[in-house]
Amino acid sequence: MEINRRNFIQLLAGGAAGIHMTPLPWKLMDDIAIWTQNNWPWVPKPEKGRFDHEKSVCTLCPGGCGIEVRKVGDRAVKIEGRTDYPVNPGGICPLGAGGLQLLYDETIRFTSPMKRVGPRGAGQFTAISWSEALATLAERIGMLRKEGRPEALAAVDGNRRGNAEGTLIRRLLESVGSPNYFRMPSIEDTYTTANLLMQGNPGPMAYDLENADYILSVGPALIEGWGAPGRVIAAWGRWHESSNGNGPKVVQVESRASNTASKSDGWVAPRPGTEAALALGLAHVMIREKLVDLSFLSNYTHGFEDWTDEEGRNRKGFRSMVLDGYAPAEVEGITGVSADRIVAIGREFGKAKSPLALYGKGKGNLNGSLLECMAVQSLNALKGNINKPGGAVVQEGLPVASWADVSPDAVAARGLETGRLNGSGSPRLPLSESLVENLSRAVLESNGTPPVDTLLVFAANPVYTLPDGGAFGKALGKIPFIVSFSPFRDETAAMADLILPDHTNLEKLEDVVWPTGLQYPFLGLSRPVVRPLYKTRHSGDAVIALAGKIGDPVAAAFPWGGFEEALKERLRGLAESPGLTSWDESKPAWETFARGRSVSPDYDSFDDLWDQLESSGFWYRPTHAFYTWLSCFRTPSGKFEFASGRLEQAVKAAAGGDAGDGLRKMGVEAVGDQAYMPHYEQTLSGDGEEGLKLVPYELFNVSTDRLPNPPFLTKTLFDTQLRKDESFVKMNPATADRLGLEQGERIRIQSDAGEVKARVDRFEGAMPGYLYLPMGFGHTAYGIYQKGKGVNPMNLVAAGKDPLSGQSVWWSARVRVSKA
Amino acid sequence: MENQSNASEKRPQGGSNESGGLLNSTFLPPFSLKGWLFVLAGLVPALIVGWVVFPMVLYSSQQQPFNFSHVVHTNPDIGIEGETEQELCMYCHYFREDGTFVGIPGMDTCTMCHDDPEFPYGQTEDEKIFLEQYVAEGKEVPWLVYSDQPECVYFSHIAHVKMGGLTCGQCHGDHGRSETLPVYKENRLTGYSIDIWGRNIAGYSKNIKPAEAGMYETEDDEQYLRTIETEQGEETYHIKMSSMKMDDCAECHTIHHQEQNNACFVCHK
Amino acid sequence: MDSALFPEGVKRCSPKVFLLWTLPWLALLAWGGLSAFLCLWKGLNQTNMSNIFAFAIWIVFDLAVIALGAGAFFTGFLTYVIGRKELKSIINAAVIIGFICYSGAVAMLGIDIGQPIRGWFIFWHANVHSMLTEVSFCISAYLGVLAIEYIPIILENRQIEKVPHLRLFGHNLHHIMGVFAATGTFLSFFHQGSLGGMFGVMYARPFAERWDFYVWPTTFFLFVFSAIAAGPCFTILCTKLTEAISRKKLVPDNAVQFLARLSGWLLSGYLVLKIIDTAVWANTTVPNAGLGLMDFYREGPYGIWMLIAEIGIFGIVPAVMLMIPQVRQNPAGLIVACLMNCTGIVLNRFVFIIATLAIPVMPFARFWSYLPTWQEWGIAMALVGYGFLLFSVSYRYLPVFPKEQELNPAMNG
Amino acid sequence: MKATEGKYKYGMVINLDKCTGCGTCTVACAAENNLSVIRDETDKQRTISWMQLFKVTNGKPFPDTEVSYFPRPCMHCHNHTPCVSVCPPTATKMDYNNGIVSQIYTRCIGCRYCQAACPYQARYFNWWDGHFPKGTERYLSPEVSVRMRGVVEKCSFCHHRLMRAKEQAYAEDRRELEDGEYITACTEVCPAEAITFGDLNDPDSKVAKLSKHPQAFRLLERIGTEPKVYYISSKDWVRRMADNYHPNEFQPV
Repeated sequence: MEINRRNFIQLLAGGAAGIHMTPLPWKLMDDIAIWTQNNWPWVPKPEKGRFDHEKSVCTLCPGGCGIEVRKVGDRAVKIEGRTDYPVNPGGICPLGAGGLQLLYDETIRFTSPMKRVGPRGAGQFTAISWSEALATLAERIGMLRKEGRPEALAAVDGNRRGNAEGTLIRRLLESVGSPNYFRMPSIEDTYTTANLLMQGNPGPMAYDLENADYILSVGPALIEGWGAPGRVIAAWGRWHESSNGNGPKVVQVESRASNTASKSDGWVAPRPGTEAALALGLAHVMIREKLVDLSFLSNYTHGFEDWTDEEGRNRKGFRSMVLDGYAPAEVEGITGVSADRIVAIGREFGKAKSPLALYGKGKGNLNGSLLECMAVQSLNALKGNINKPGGAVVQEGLPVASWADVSPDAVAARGLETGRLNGSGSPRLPLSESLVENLSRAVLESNGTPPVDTLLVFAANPVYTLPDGGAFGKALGKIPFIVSFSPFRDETAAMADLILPDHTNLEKLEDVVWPTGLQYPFLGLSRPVVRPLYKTRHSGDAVIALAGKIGDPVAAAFPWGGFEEALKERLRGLAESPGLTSWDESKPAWETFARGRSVSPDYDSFDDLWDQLESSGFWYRPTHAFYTWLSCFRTPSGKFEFASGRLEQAVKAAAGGDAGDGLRKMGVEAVGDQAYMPHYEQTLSGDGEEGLKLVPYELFNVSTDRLPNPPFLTKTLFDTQLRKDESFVKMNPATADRLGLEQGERIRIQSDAGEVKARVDRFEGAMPGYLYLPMGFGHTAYGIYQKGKGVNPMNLVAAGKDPLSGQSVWWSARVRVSKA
Repeated sequence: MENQSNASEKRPQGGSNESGGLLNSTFLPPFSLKGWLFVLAGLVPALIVGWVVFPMVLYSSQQQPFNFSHVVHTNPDIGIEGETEQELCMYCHYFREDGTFVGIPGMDTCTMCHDDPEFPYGQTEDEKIFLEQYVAEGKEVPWLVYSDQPECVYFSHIAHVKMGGLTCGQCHGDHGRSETLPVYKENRLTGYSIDIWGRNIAGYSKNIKPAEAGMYETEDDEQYLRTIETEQGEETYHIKMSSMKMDDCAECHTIHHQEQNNACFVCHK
Repeated sequence: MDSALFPEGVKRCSPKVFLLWTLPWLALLAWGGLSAFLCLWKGLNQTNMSNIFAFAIWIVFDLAVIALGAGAFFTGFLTYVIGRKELKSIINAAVIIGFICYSGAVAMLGIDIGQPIRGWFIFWHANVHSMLTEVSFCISAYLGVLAIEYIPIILENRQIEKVPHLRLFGHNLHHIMGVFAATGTFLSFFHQGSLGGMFGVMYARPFAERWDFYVWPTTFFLFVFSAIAAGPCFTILCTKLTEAISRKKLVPDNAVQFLARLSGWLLSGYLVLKIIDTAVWANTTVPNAGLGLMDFYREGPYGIWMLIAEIGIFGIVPAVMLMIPQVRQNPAGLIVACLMNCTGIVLNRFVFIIATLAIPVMPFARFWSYLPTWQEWGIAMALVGYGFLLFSVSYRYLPVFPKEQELNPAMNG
Repeated sequence: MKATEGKYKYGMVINLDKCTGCGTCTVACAAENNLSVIRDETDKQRTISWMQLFKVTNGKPFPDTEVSYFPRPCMHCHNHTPCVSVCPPTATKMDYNNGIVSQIYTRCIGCRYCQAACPYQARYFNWWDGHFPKGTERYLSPEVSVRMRGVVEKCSFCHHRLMRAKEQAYAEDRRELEDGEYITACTEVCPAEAITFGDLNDPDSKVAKLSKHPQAFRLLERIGTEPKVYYISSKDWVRRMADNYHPNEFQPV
């Protein structure tokens, strides 16, 4: 049969017709459509599974918010707020919400114990086993003890004052025989010291701000991370429930139009570091206009009026000091706030029923100024708003039990007698527990064998966070052996020789002690919500295991099988104290608190309490004995002291009779009676001529502390804060014009301590003459979302010392600017 | 007829005559027997390719890790309880408290009974595999899921089973009465099971048919009958999904006056 | 060497010279090829487009070339439907230019969308309310029409013509070209309009929004009008450029003059409507949105110069020039007028795309600037290279200008 | 094209007096909805953030400067939804039964016409594939599919949470949801409780009442998109920022 072209076409036509009568073309088309929709093998497909919720407490900041972690199978997929938690009724902060990016990002974590292989700072490590790691360290500590210098073991600890892990670490050093345990600075240092000096009791600062009707917030970033953000911002929301002004009036004192300043009902902008003068100016107005609680002042305070001391000398009182030295006009000169404004605010504060003056510096991750804190607290005292609902409440610490005392052996006892390396607690610096910068200085200034042989770093990243112009990092270079317990690959860990990685917050059992500023005693229990992802170990367990390896007598001081056991023993104290482990959501704790009744505990034994703690996650006592002014002050005079007797004693001890000399040693310039009272002294870092000053500031939506910033938080930033790898420095357009700087221009900022480059953001809300550089950027460690992004203003700040406390002055530093 | 013959008369001129042209000569339908044969020679293989070869090529066959008998497991004698067939299903394929559906139960459900690797309940090879390789090792069984929807699909079982009153079989077929697990067939192009997209490869099966009297009287078929209120009164439909594709869902929603559930986000996520 | 392929009776440069001539265009194509590869492989992050500048240089180029390519459908319409015989001498060139513009634009769109392999979903899941659906349907259909119009020109190649079947096929196609020209006109009319409609319907963007005439915003008609006013001028420009490079006269003056004169009138008509439209818009849409006219002309580089340049300098001026016979008949005058006309239309498309997106609507939204990356320029320039190359090859091997032999008797080779 | 009124109409009220600009809403949204992270998140033109903060200032010199924030989710425009009508492959639609504007990522071809049409800048294109540093794919939620590059996405009012709430209700033998049972992730997380979410059609719902607050307003109201997101502010200068006004036209409340 002959096949011609036509037949061929007929064949094709038949085939084509046939194919269309089959599913082939249609099905193929459909499948291709599906293929184009789903053929993305590199796009992750989240695993399905059973949904679950685990309740816990967030420990990413001292705020201690209740969190509920949503899980799918074993995976945590979302962190949400808890509505059945007294501190934060439902809301959390950006860092808390983005916390899973810290948990799961393997590139920023240590996945097992490590030892250094590369040069220091390069971050090159190799994995080792836990037993090897602990043995190495135990051996080294054993050597130090054998050599008879246990004090060469030092620890820098970022744990909060009084939590179990921190106490364990301190105990380790004590049992080994070293006094050199240092806690990282925080605003609580300032609070407890101010309370010690004025109220005689180093308890936490407890502000009953929910029940106040006028809030003068001197410095704290009230809605940007101060205290327990979940609590403060929730209160803020309630105050603005209706826009008809039912809430208290909030006046923010801050030099920059921060969110808090802008959103408050009033904004007062004194020059940074002059807040004490402003507070005393307000006191002047109140005293002059008799807007003070005279009965409180005369009955329960000491040193308000001029007085006569035991030696019969006439002493100046607070009243005369303020009236003589802090007239509004004078204060205007110091602070830059107009006298009229000072008078107006002073009157408002004086006329309010329960006005509360809060003190703070930003989020409170770093210390404040002791004199400022005292000056602000004296405003509360003037209104008698101390230990009253809506006031500053006098509180003891949490009623936790102490562990049995350590009994040091001879080696340890000798070591413990050596002076602390940072000089804190010495007559020169009697009011500070820990001054990590002085430690750096002691190491850097030493010749020959460095005073620290082995440094342990817990829950802190001092290389990055300390406002010391990089001194700590330099000091690490001289320390022979550094051990980091950080779960993250941070700057300090990069310098370490040995890494004993801790769990991260969601993998860890921890006691959350008394969120900063909360008015009632509170303890949260943070429980692991996921099984540890890697070969990390709870630092508490690691310390106990380490002690065991060092052997007696150190091991004997740690008789527990693990951290949980030690914690339980400590929390037994709570069981003996009245408190609650449940919360009726319809009765906010601050409402209950204001009523002041006693509480009957909802547990009857420790085991009962522990069970409740495990399920509810908190213990608290929302009641208080108010108005106990005759008994609550533990000062030498038994009253609230404007003129601190304890300070006077300390000065005498420091100087051996010459008070002026003692004060000078403590960094106080003032002389005479006012030196013992809240007064204004200039605090500024850096030398040089008067000129531009740098103010490092914190952003709520950037982790400024020891933790890396989760990338989700960068979504909330504006590109006038960080763009590509550059930080922006905010300055007033007038300042920028004076310097000839355009928006976005690159500049070099120099101080005595160092220099950084940044770009200009012209912002009306910046005080003229000041540069505002955000904290939390400029990491040299972690992963691609943190490393090299922006600059760290802490590298510019150094050397300034707060009077009395000796802590750093980081809130204002002299700088020079040039175009880059 | 006349026109056609005219056309065929003109054809030989094609190629030289401009008005006839190439178009006419090539594309006019063939009328000779030989022509038809050639058409058939093209048509028949095409039909075979499209209907037989294509489905074979399109789907790969995969075996489950081991066989599982639903019949054995729905036997009340072994302690699986339930009044109705549905309740028997839901003994293992149950709803959680939050309304989510457990789907293929995990090892925790299996080990409620199969808790001891040493003492099997039955004596089959499959059970041995299960106990030795999975229960003893504490591993989940990597079942191939016939009804696993694409990543972008959201489906609520509780809305359909509890609120919509559908029986399991109406979508999943007679799975619950099977002794053996069917071969899992995966579409090589899309990567999804044949049960989702292509059980009926032609794509034009009627999943929902009005049930005529006497048509569906066997016990087996009853589970697929549903009475639906319509404007004309009550009507009984026979519902048995041959695949679980968007159009099938939409069809059923429409019949059930649930058109609002055809909005995009109801099923897409 | 390749002279056997040349059209009957014309002279062409040597292969060497031709190869040299194509090199820069091949280079542009290579640049574009690399850019396209990067954009398809790595994604549109290779561009500087953003969530603010969702459309950018490619869409400007797309709309511009589609407007300039309108010479094809309009000349076709005049030639085949109206029956202007003198345009037969230029219609081939117009068709090829149209084909280049449309095929280039479609290729560019294929790169411009984020999911090129799903591009066909426009047809598969068409949303009939979307102007872009209409654009896609019409452009693809019209590209098909242009291809059909292009085929007979290819088939007229001296060697191909020797195959009787192909010759016959080409001949047949020629016969029914009127049908395609009419279809093309219809399709073209709609997608030129829809392209304008795309912007006019963005009613939440007061800068682009235009009032409705039936279902179409006025931009629908303005885009059609401006395209047919500019398209012929672009055809003239291409022809004149070919004449200049080949140093030959290729198209009789009457065809060029007819198109030029027509463009002049169309442009004038367009400008009248455009000015009315702008006035109405400025007095209704703009104030209704709480804005004043000048609010649109103060962001970044987008000043009132845009309006003055678009309507005045590159609108009224060329319209007047084209309408004055003395200017039009002066070779330089004609070129300048055509260039200005085309510039005006490109500017119009630029304004509608870039300024619309650049001007924020929310009072607190900030202004962002945009500069294309080399990859974006690469794709855009590839279109230029492709155009030159295809037109050169067509000119070399196909009887693009049927009167070439007649007009250049001395050069017959 | 007036929407056929459905049974439900979910909407949101954001109290700007309460809003502290903290950005937790943005972060919670990102975590809830598997938002991608690109390598340079400071590239604000190309990063994705369904709930975006816009910062406004009153423009006054120091020390009278004030800043405020507009958290901006998708407005879920109820009238002639600008993005829906322009989408060529029908990848975005408004569900008339609840007013939520959906975006189907697997349908989207990435032409970005919707982005051009949206005046609120609420739509985001995936210029990159999401970057997940090793291990971070573990926090992804199975309730929302992860987007591939080249498609547009936007706030969905956490539609999956509606589905979640419904499943919970069904498990409890209820068909109707109570006010507050379905809320978005941003509403839930806001520490100041500045965001209220619910059914605007239910006159007893908190959100419906707040939307009638005398100081309530919407963004670009005069364009006629009828957003389902309301704002409340007691400050005139903030309210004035919400729309374009002719000189002397703005009426303080």
